[in-house]
Amino acid sequence: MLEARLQTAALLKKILEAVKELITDANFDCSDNGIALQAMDNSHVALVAMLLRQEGFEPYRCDRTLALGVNLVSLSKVLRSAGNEDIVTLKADSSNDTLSLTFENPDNDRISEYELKLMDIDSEHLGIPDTTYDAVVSMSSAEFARICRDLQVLSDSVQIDVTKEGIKFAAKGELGNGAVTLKQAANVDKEDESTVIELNRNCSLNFSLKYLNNFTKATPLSSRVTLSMSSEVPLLVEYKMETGYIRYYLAPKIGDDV
Amino acid sequence: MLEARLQTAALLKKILEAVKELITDANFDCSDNGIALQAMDNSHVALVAMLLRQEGFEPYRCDRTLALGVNLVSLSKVLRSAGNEDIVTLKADSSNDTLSLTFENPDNDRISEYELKLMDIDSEHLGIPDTTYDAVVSMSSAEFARICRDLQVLSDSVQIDVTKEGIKFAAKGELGNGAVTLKQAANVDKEDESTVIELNRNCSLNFSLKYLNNFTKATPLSSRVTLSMSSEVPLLVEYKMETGYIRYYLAPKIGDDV
Amino acid sequence: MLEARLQTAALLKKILEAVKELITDANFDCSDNGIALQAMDNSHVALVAMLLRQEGFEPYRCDRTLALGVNLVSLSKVLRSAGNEDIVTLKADSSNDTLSLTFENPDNDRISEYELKLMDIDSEHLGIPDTTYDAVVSMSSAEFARICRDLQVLSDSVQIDVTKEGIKFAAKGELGNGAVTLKQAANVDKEDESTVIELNRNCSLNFSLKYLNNFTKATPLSSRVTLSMSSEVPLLVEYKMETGYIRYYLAPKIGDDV
Amino acid sequence: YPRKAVKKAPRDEECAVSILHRVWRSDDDGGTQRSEYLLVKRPNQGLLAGMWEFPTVEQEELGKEKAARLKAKAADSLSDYQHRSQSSDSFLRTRLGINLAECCDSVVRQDLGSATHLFSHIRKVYHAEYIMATGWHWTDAQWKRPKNCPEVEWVSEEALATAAIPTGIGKTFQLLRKLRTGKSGAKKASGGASSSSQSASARNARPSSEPDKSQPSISRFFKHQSK
Amino acid sequence: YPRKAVKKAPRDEECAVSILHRVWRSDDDGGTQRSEYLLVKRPNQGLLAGMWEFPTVEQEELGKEKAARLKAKAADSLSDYQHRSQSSDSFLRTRLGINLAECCDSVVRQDLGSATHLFSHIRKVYHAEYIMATGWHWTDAQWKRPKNCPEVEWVSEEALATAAIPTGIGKTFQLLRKLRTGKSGAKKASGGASSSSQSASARNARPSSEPDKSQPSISRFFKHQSK
Amino acid sequence: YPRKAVKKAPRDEECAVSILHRVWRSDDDGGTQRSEYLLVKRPNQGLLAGMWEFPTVEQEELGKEKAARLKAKAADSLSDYQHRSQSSDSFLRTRLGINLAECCDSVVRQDLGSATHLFSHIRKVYHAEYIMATGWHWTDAQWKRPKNCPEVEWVSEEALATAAIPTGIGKTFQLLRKLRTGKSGAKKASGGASSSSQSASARNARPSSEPDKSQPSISRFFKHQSK
Repeated sequence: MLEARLQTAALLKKILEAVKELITDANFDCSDNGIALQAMDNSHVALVAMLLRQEGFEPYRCDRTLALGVNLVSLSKVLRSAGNEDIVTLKADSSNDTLSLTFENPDNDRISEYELKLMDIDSEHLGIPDTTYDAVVSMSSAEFARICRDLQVLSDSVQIDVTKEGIKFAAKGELGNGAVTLKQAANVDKEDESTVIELNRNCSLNFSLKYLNNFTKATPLSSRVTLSMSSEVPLLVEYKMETGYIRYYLAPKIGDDV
Repeated sequence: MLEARLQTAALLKKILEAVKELITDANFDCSDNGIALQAMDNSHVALVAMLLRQEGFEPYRCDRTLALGVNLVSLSKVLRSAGNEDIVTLKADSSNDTLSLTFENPDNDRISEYELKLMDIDSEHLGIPDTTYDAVVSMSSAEFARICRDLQVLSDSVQIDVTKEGIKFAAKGELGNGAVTLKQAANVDKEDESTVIELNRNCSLNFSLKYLNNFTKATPLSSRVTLSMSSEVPLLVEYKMETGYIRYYLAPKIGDDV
Repeated sequence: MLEARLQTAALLKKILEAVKELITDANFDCSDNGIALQAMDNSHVALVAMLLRQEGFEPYRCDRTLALGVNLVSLSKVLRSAGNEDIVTLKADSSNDTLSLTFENPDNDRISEYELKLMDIDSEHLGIPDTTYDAVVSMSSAEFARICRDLQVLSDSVQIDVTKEGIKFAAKGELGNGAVTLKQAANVDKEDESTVIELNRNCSLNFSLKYLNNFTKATPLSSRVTLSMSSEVPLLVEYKMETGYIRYYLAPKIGDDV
Repeated sequence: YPRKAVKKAPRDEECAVSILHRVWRSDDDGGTQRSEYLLVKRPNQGLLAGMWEFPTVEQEELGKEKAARLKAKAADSLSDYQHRSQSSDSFLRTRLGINLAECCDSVVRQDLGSATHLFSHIRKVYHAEYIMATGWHWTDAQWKRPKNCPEVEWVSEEALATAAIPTGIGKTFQLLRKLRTGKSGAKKASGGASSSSQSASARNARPSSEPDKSQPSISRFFKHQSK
Repeated sequence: YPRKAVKKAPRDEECAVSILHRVWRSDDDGGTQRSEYLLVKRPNQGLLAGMWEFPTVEQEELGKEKAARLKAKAADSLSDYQHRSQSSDSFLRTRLGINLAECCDSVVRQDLGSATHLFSHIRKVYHAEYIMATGWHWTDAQWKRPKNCPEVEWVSEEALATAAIPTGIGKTFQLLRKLRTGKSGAKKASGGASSSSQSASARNARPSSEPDKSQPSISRFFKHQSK
Repeated sequence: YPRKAVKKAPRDEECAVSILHRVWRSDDDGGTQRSEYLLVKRPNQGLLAGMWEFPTVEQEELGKEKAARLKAKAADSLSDYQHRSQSSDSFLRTRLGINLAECCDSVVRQDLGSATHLFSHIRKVYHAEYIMATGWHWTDAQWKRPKNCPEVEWVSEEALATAAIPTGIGKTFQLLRKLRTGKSGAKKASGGASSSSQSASARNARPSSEPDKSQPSISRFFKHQSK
């Protein structure tokens, strides 16, 4: 049996926005650690891994592990009716096939209760090995979203080059070429906007802009994003939350038509 | 002959927004009391009754009753060109087949004059009997709009239950179930948001959410809405304005598929 | 070889918005005077002439005249990725078939570089004779935009009448008629909003609202617009910028169906 | 508003409309293809007197036929579309003298869904069927019209636009247009007798003007009032 | 800008384009259905020399024919589409030797509306007609071409995509594509001689590229300038 | 997450699906037009055992045929659609005993593009072809089925909706529906053997579900894990 109470619905709403375009159905795996989700997108190209640690809830109770199969579009529709400041309580039971959501407004004179039907989802976990990446770039998540959006005008794919001077995003297409370079900067005043690079080796890799743009739906969850890269290994795009994270994995593109 | 001068165009614009999706053509019935409109929607399911009392105009002159047949979409288009702060003057004449609208800006250096063609509309008045309702609920109009919008995700119809504790809106559908409960509350600080219930008898009735959502187009006209219910009698949804009202009537749904 | 540096990308973005719906491809004619553009719209009905004088750039260098054939939709897409406050540098070379655009943010830690492919455009210049107009009306550009938008609801064309009292825009259509009159006004407090008329002779001319509405895409470039009219001569609609202008020319409509 | 004497609430009525479209190659005109629609004139009295319409089986007739058929062979499995289609057949044959099996080379029939029109006291549902008869070869002489046959006329699509056709009937032709331009999701050709409006795709395709039976009209509660 | 010597304002020109589409069952290929379009080669001199196009009746010819016809039988009731359609018939017969009444089993003709293309000094309006000839049975031998017949070729739809067809003519084929995919509101099949572009539906369907006669071009006022 | 034993990454598989649609005029039913689709029953073992599907040539078979044909006449110019179309022909003839040149009056074939379905370890691409056989005249007796012929059945479009058809195959029928309702930009009828999926229009029309070969699946990098 699961019972988990979250102080603000806004967090849950943002998480759903961050995953629902990539994934339509997924299991929320509940254990005494917290609530986790891992799923590939429908075309098996990208992987999303989300974790909300139990510390983020108050109270949190989960006496045995539960896999709650949820249609994310439906959940997102239901969450749209929660106020950002509402307190959310999630309840589920292995004997039952629904997820119960209760939203209480701060004044406590409005209670919404939803029962969402669950599904049996036969999903497979992928094992994600620990990797030491050649380059780890921490940057403004809004800046990353903007670059991915801007370059999509030119091409379906972007080449990311990391050196110790900075990170460069380049795209080539029929209109012409474009490149955005962020300098490794100690913009002391605006910590949220600075670009910080940890580098073992220079990197130059190609990625699908369509997927990267999808990942940036997580931008509202964190002002910072981390890109971790090595050649021939999937890119890790991570948005950290106070008590958890959303991680996206995407393999580099291969071949001539990059 | 009608001549009616309204201090702000905003009021007229909001009224049009409140009715033009339900009704395409209607008679504005002008008399020495003021300007009234009564019409069923195209499918004869809902009834709208609007009144603007002559006290709301300065000056107001109407020496004999006039029925001005107006295409509401056209009128709404013309009103879109009035500034919210403009002074509006309506003029019509039984000898003429146009409605004249003049918009003057507060600085008085911009005058717009429109002549809108009128139509012959052969509408029938329905007699609305005085009813003592089992339950009359006064609540925030924004809250009512939000609930109707949220529950539409789940179903086409909503069950409204009123007890002395509060009012509950419930919907059942393929995704699952949902219910929003507002407690009868003396939220003294925020009078606009409190829910006040006058109850003769508990009520439990089903209504079409599509129509209720249409009624909530009147939300900008008033911060409060009143729902008046008795079983087997049409629901009255009323938005009061300073010198008039908009009332919507909708019969409860019947039968199994509620 | 051209090298031109502009302090804010916003100006260039606004210029593109002002012309890209009328014209899809055009030559930017670069000389030591600055950068000019002249083109008819695709249906040869309207003419656009734009000038950015060299004083607007710092530095500006253009040692020989260059005609840069640009697809304006592509350029506009690329400009969308510049921040409004970014410094823009344009570079081109007669030996090369690309236009280079560099955007630097004010903090100087983000550089975007685009290479836009150029085209050969075989455009013809029209000679625009100097004309002494019967009426020259200077008015708020936002007001002009609003009037054109409002009247389009009624008709495809507008009749503009200028007398020394004021300027009147009138339209007739199936819904009815409409007219907006602006009084020649010494609204001393709000200079930007006043209407100033220089009149040699009263004017009454008909124009296509579709084109006028297109011209008002230039509204963000200037708070004022000037309409210059004589009978049987194209209307001149001019938006002045600090170091240049955008001028639109449109012939009056003729015949019965005005 | 004072309450006034009782008027009846609008009643529902259904009918079956056949848009019969003949296509053939004329001999006297260089052999180009010709295309016409059949119109029938309404009686000179009653509702919509003297107007032209597509062949229409009214509710009363539809009901009788159904009852007869049900009695004859317990055909409760007949879908509504099938039933209407057979009633239209019988109307064309007995009232107008048109035998679809003889007059042309081939026939394609298609359920067009329904259109609703509100008269002051009737909510009328027009169920429309499109009948395309290609290779029409009957001459006017071959067409034996029965005694009580109403006035009929074959008209071009252009002429339809200007004919005095009641609004409700006109809407059924809009259904055909929609189908042709592919703008609506209306279901596509479903061959002859095997078609059934019960299939999943048909359900989605039903025009949204289909009335919701669980929602009563407000005019059942409030009474019409003389002004 | 100094003013320079006068050039003429763009003049309007109209022409009638026939997209002739033959469909038949080939004997030598397992009897599968074949489908081809007729292209005609332009003369080797003049505008667009040597390019391929659909059979086109130019304005001059159109005008002559109309005048002749008007004289012959006061046919002022002939609609523009009918007129163009007959001119195209006559062009196919006398210039190319194609008699639509003989070469195939059936013909469907359809007004496709018009497309406009701007040349530097001509604003040319292409009125297009789609002529589908099914059951084409003429062999190459049966097709007697007149002496002055231009080069002609039947090509598949795929080949059309790569043929050297002038832009303006290409736009007429786009009209056909639009009609087929149902994306435009262009009017649907209106049989042969009875069709008229004056009907209400046709008026709405007219492509918006139709020039507005009351709006003069700016180039009538400002003069072209040598650079 | 600890890493576990290796599973294979999803493999790609292609197949050719033929939607064979026969249309004819029945003698025993007043001559109304009938319309049916051919379904074939899968073997009683293996993936999707016992389900019904449209006639399908699996990848293995497609590959063999192509190799044979390439060897025979260096036909490297055969486009993919042509190749699949011929394989389907051969499948219908040798496996089901259906000779399209004999069974009906005329055949129209059309490339419908492709649909993709993801099984747990296979990404399967269904290339679909629509084969409309009009004037079908074979009786059941005339249809000589070969010895190893699977169970077959002709069903109406309505029956298709309720048949136990695997999702992937069902998607190919959706392609046909889309084409008919004109909602997609899918390419239109391109006659028989001359059609080629290499034309410009065809390229745009290819459904976006076409997999991007340069983008590897994430499951090639991370290993499946037993839970």
